[in-house]
Amino acid sequence: MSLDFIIYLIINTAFILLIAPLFAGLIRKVKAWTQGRQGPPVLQQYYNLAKLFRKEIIYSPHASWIMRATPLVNMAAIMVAALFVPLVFVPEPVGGIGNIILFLYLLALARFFMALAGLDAGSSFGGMGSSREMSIAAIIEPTTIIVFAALAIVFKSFNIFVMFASSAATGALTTPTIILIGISLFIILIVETSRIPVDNPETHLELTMIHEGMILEQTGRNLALMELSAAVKLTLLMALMINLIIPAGLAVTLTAAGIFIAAILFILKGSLLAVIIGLFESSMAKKRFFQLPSLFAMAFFFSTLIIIIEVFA
Amino acid sequence: MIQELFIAALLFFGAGFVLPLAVRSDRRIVRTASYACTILASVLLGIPAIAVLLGSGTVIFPAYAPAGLFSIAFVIDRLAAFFLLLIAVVSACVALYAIEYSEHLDGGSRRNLLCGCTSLFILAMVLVVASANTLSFFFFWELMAAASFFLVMYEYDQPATSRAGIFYFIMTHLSTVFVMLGIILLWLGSGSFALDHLADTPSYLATGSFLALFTGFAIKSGIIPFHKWLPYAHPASPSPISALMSAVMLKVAVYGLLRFLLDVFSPELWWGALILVFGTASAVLGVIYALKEHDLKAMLAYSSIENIGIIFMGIGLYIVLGTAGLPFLATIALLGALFHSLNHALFKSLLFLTAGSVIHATHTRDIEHMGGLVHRMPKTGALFCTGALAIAALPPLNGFASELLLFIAFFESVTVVEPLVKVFLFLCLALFALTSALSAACFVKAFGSVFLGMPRSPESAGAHEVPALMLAGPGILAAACVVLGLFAFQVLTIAGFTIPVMPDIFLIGLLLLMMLVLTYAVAFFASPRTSRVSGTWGCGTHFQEAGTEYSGHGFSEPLDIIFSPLYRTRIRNERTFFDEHGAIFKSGTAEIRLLRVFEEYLYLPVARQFYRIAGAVAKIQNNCLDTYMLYVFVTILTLLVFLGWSA
Amino acid sequence: MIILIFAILSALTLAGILLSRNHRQMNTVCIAQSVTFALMACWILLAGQLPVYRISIGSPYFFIDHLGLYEVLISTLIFTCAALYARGYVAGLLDSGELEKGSLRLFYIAWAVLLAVLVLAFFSDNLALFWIFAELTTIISAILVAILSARDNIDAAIKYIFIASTSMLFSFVGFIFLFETSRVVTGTGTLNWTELLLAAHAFPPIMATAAFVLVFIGFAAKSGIFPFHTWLPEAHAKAPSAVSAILSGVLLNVGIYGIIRTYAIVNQAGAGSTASFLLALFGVLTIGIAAFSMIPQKNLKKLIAFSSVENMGIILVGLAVATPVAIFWVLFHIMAHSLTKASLFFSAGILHRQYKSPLSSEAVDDIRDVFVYQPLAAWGIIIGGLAIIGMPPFPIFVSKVFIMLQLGTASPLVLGTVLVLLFIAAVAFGYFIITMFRKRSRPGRDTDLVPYRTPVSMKVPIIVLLFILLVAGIVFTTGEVSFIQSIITELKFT
Amino acid sequence: MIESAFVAGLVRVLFVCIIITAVYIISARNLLSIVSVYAVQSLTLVVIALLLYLLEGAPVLIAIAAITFASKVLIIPYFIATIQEKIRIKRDIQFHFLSPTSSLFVSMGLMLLVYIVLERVMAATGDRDNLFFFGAVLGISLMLMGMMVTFSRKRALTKILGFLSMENGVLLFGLFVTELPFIIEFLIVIDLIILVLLTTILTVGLDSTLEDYHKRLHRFHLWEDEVEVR
Repeated sequence: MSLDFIIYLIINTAFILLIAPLFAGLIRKVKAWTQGRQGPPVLQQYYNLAKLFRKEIIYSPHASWIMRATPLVNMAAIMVAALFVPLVFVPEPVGGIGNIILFLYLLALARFFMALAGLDAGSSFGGMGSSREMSIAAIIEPTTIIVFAALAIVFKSFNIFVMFASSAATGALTTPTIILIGISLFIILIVETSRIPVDNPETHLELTMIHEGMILEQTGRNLALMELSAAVKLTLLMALMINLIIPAGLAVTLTAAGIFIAAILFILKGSLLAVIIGLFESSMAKKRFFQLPSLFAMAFFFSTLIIIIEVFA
Repeated sequence: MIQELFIAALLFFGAGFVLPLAVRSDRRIVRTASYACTILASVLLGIPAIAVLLGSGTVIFPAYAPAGLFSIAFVIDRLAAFFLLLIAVVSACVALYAIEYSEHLDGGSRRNLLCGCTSLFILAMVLVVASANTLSFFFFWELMAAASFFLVMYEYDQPATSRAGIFYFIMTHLSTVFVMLGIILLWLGSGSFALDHLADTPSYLATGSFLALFTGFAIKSGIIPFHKWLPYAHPASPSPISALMSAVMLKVAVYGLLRFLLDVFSPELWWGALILVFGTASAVLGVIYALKEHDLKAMLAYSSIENIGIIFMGIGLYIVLGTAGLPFLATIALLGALFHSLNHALFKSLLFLTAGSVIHATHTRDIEHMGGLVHRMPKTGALFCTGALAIAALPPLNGFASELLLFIAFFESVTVVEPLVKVFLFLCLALFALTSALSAACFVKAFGSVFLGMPRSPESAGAHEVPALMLAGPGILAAACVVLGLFAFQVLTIAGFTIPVMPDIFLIGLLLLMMLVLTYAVAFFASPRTSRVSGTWGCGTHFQEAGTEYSGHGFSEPLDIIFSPLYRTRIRNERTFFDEHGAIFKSGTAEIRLLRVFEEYLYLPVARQFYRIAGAVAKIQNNCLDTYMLYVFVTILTLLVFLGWSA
Repeated sequence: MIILIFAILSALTLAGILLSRNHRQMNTVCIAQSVTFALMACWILLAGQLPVYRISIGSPYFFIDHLGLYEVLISTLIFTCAALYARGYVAGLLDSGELEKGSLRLFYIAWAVLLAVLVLAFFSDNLALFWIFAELTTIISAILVAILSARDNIDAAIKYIFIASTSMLFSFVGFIFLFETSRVVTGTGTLNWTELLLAAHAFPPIMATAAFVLVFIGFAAKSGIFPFHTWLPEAHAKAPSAVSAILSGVLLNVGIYGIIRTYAIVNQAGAGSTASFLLALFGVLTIGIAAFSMIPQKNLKKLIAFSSVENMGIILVGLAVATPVAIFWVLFHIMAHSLTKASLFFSAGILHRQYKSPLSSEAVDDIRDVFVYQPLAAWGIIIGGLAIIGMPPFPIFVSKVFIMLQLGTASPLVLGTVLVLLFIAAVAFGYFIITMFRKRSRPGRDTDLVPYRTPVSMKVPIIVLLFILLVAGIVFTTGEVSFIQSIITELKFT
Repeated sequence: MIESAFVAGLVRVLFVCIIITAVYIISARNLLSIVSVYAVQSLTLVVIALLLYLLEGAPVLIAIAAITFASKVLIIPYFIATIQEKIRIKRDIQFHFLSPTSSLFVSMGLMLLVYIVLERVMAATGDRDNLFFFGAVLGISLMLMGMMVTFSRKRALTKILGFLSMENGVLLFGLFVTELPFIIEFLIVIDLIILVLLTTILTVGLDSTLEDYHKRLHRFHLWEDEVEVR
């Protein structure tokens, strides 16, 4: 493990933790604007987290060690997954870090525990959230894997580091397939981060909620960890999209200037994407749960199309 | 040395079989001694297996060839050693568990028979795997079938068991027929029983033999559509037996297929595609059916179908890639299949054993009547959770490691193989991913419904943790799951397979641990360490009951609806009326249940056809002498005509 | 000489039975007879230089070769077991009044004569003599079936006699054909197996075929081949179980023995292919009919009887292949089937005593709590059942596998059919046992059963036979193998 | 010395007689007359044997004629007639599968069939013996006709007569193969007598009326429910 890589670990983790709440706040702000509200400040997420961290934790009498462990495991898994997606600097991959399958399954690990925690307290909302989360995760999985397989075909590798490196080397938007991949990735992003039209991250009491239902019983710093991890996950998937499609500025060598520029550019690109997500969410109505499979089918169709184009072209 | 150890192991298995049958008294000590023999034998078996696996060379045993008629011969090469190791590990743990478990069963001295047959069953499986020719393979294959049949029939007087027994008997015998046909065709092709490579055999014989053997092994390993015996037999048998059957016996069938594919046949592309298709179908349908199941052991049985499907996918992929000229990737696929066999054996036996503990504690198999057990059986809960994590293929446990190998093989292969095959492989890959994600959902449901929340029945509320011996066996298995997961890369390297694209899961594990510690540290220092307990938020209700919890059914409802074309329900109404016109309703019953597609459209119609023919045939025997004499007369006339015609 | 000794022994036995005053004495005499016969057979086996021809035997009509001795060994073993079994079983019949006291002497006389006649049949060198003895076995065993004097038993016995005897008449015509053919070929007609076999290569194939077809009719009826099998399930099911064991384990072999002998001759005459075709056809039909008949069976003894029919089919199919290996395993299968079937009938007899199932043909067995009342019999049925459907380590497994293997060389299509049919038969057997043995009595609704105290003499034969089977399935001595191989050499199947 | 051609002609006439008796056995309804006809048939065989002796001079034929006469003309018909009186059955009017007229046609067909088959079989051998062939055709036809009795008649006694008629067929065939050792013939007859005796006794159980039957059966517990002692 080279020094570069250790520096990468630190930079990447720190950076993503720092900026993650920003994007989440930004999306909210955009949504508020489009709805004609002023909305909370962009930095409101940071305040929330800080406040939650200071609050005491309340556990249900039925809750077990699952409830206590989940925030930690969830956070740890997401943070390890974060190591797989370089935000600003792409080093040489070490020991299989960057493996796309491992990345997916780390997210799955987090989800598994989150779903268990949803069931732990015996609340019907939590159970509903878990149930729906696992269902959606399951049926989006073929699409995800096909998209990643398409990426593997395009980039001749299934290591995210290598993909980023080659996309950074070639610039941007090299092939039309990348656009299609972008669409699919966007759908995956929406689904994985529980956004409209799949889920509504703003509500707590609608019967439609999924992700928020699962973490309904979480309180205090546990809730903070869950919120933070959700934000990190959002940022991760955004980064995946950004660095594949518009990799401009992505540093491939370790220089302070390069990283600084890359960071600034990333924040800009990320903000743009956040705005797009916000607008997209605002323009959509939440879909009924059982209409979702058709949405996923569309995504699956797109990704299969990519494969067919790639294979037969 | 290796030979002696192996033979000693066999002798101890034999002792474990004979002892409880010879000493028929219903005493604990007899059974414990028998299980001790089994454990000792397993340990003794494990040593030669590891030695051969690490490359001490193939061990050949002197054959038993009575009067030169045929020969029963054994040989342990690396493939056999691998499966022997699998059998040894699982058997030892299961026997350890069963020492205590069998004491809590009903049945008096029948329990002696149970432990005796368990030994015999393991012995038969060991010998199947060690067989050096097809004849001894078949011999012990049958012995295995017979022993396992007795084990399934342990609670013979229960209606469910007898149905399971009939299903199991029929399917297992059908498998025998096919295996026998395959072996005979092979013999016709090569003229010998040796497991040697077939050379200059007419291809129709080789193909026929392969198809027969494949069908035979598919039936035995529960590949859809031959799977139906699994969800009947597993719940009906005692848990250690379910564990052995699911974890080991299915693998013996996998071993059979692999042995013939690797050593005897030269597979063609379409063979691989066939295996891949059946494997994929089993994997997807298996897990979908598992989701719907609320009998804990039946759910595990369906999950076995799924995992066997994954293993078959690996084998199919191996052949497809091998025939496409990609030996290295083929090896990865094969390794994935083998590794998954081992892993599935470990975590599935772990799950069956812990499920057995749970069922023992709650006296029900219905997960809707469980709940909240994590407080009452915390250790069992933790073990089950480990198993669930492993089977849901989550890093850093072993289930993930083997599925990762398969994913790698799939991903790598698509960059090189020809277009049509590639699209086919992609579809399989997508379904594979679906399977894996669904199985995670399935085990969230299982663990959640059984262990989390509030108890949904008085039995569940009064459950107690099981004795230490019933934790030891699963404990070892759970440890093995973790170790094999973390050190998958290293284990493969030691075994002589270096796969550069394979991530080092140990490193990931370390990172995870590091992040965990980091998060914990931050949380510990940055926030107040106080917590309090308060009721679950119930949206304003005054009290909270188990009835308001999300049930297992509820949990799988969304997926039920999404996959509703696969779960057909059958509604049956029976109404009676006071009047003739059906206007005044008198009484009636209605029933809605899941359509058992394969049972109702495949198994039962076939059975009914046979029964119909049998009914027609039975008319021959009409108990009337005149008719009988007429048969004789007509036959004689026919024979005379035949004679005149042939002259 | 040897035949004379057998005859004298039989006469002594008869005298013993006539002098005996009670059941135990008669039974002891019969056991003694079977044991002496068995010892005699062993002595011939060990001491005599086989085949023994007329000179040393003392009559031109008798000889002893390997095949005959083989059958006699099997028969005497089963007779010994059955006689021992009858000690307890017949006592039970007497107690319950199913067997009249007055018929008892007749029963044992018939029993003793049957053994004597069987031995004579297997040792006769003359076709016609063999035919006569075979007919006599029919008649005597019919007496044993009818001895219970219930209308159904008489009915079964009459069916048995009619079907077997009328068909056997055709066999006799077939023998006359052989005789005539040999007269034409060699100048002097002969009915001796040995001479016919020597001269057979010169027989016109069509005459040999004609003779074979006619002979086959009779012996097929004797051994329960479809469509002559109809008497078999009824007679076997209704006979006292000790007799059923003999019917199934010994008497069916008489028919097969005749078929094998004739087939050997026909094979020499160069008409083997037509005969093979017939054998295969009837074999497959027999297996099929038996297998399907087993599915709806509700009566244990009838089921076992149908299983006998099925095994006769397997033997025919194996014979049809006619390679030395196939013949070897057919001969082995004959032994394996006899022993297994005898043990099954013994166990079924215990259950019959326990549950008093009516003997009528539509009877449904009312077996309940079997493991509580009769564990040994239940396990006897289960293990015997496993043995009969060909599970290792029992001998039928090996013979079945090798017969199927040889069948594969002849015709893979027939092989596939036979495998499917065997599967059905095995499933029917398993289905029956599972559904019957799982029943428990419901307190209050079922009448309480009186446990039948099974005498030791009924248990020992089952255990002994199962033990022999277990050994026979695993241990194959060179002596045994060379013995069977010399049968094949003598029959000139090369 | 009688001329051999005349004897052969006579034998042929007797063959026709045998066929006629066989046909009568198939179609007659009166049991007693069937028994008598059977005796006549056997007697015809005896005569044929004697004629053949005149033709061929084999002493074994006389012996055969003697035992046939004793057993089949005297003992067996007498025995059956006695039994039949005991069980008080005089007529057998029920037919199975075949009516009397159709059975006549079937018998004709059978003879034709047997003739054609044997003709073909023996034609292949080339050196067929005329008399042997003739005996075979007649014998087998007689057997088949006897067999028709066994399945088309309801009473077991009639069936026994059918069986005996079959046996006569075998004997008829055997007469032409004079080399058969006499001891064999003798044993066959003994065998036959035992068979007939046994079957007849057993038949009593079946053919007797219900009352007789109950007398025999009420001793057995097996049938207790149905058989109350009257």
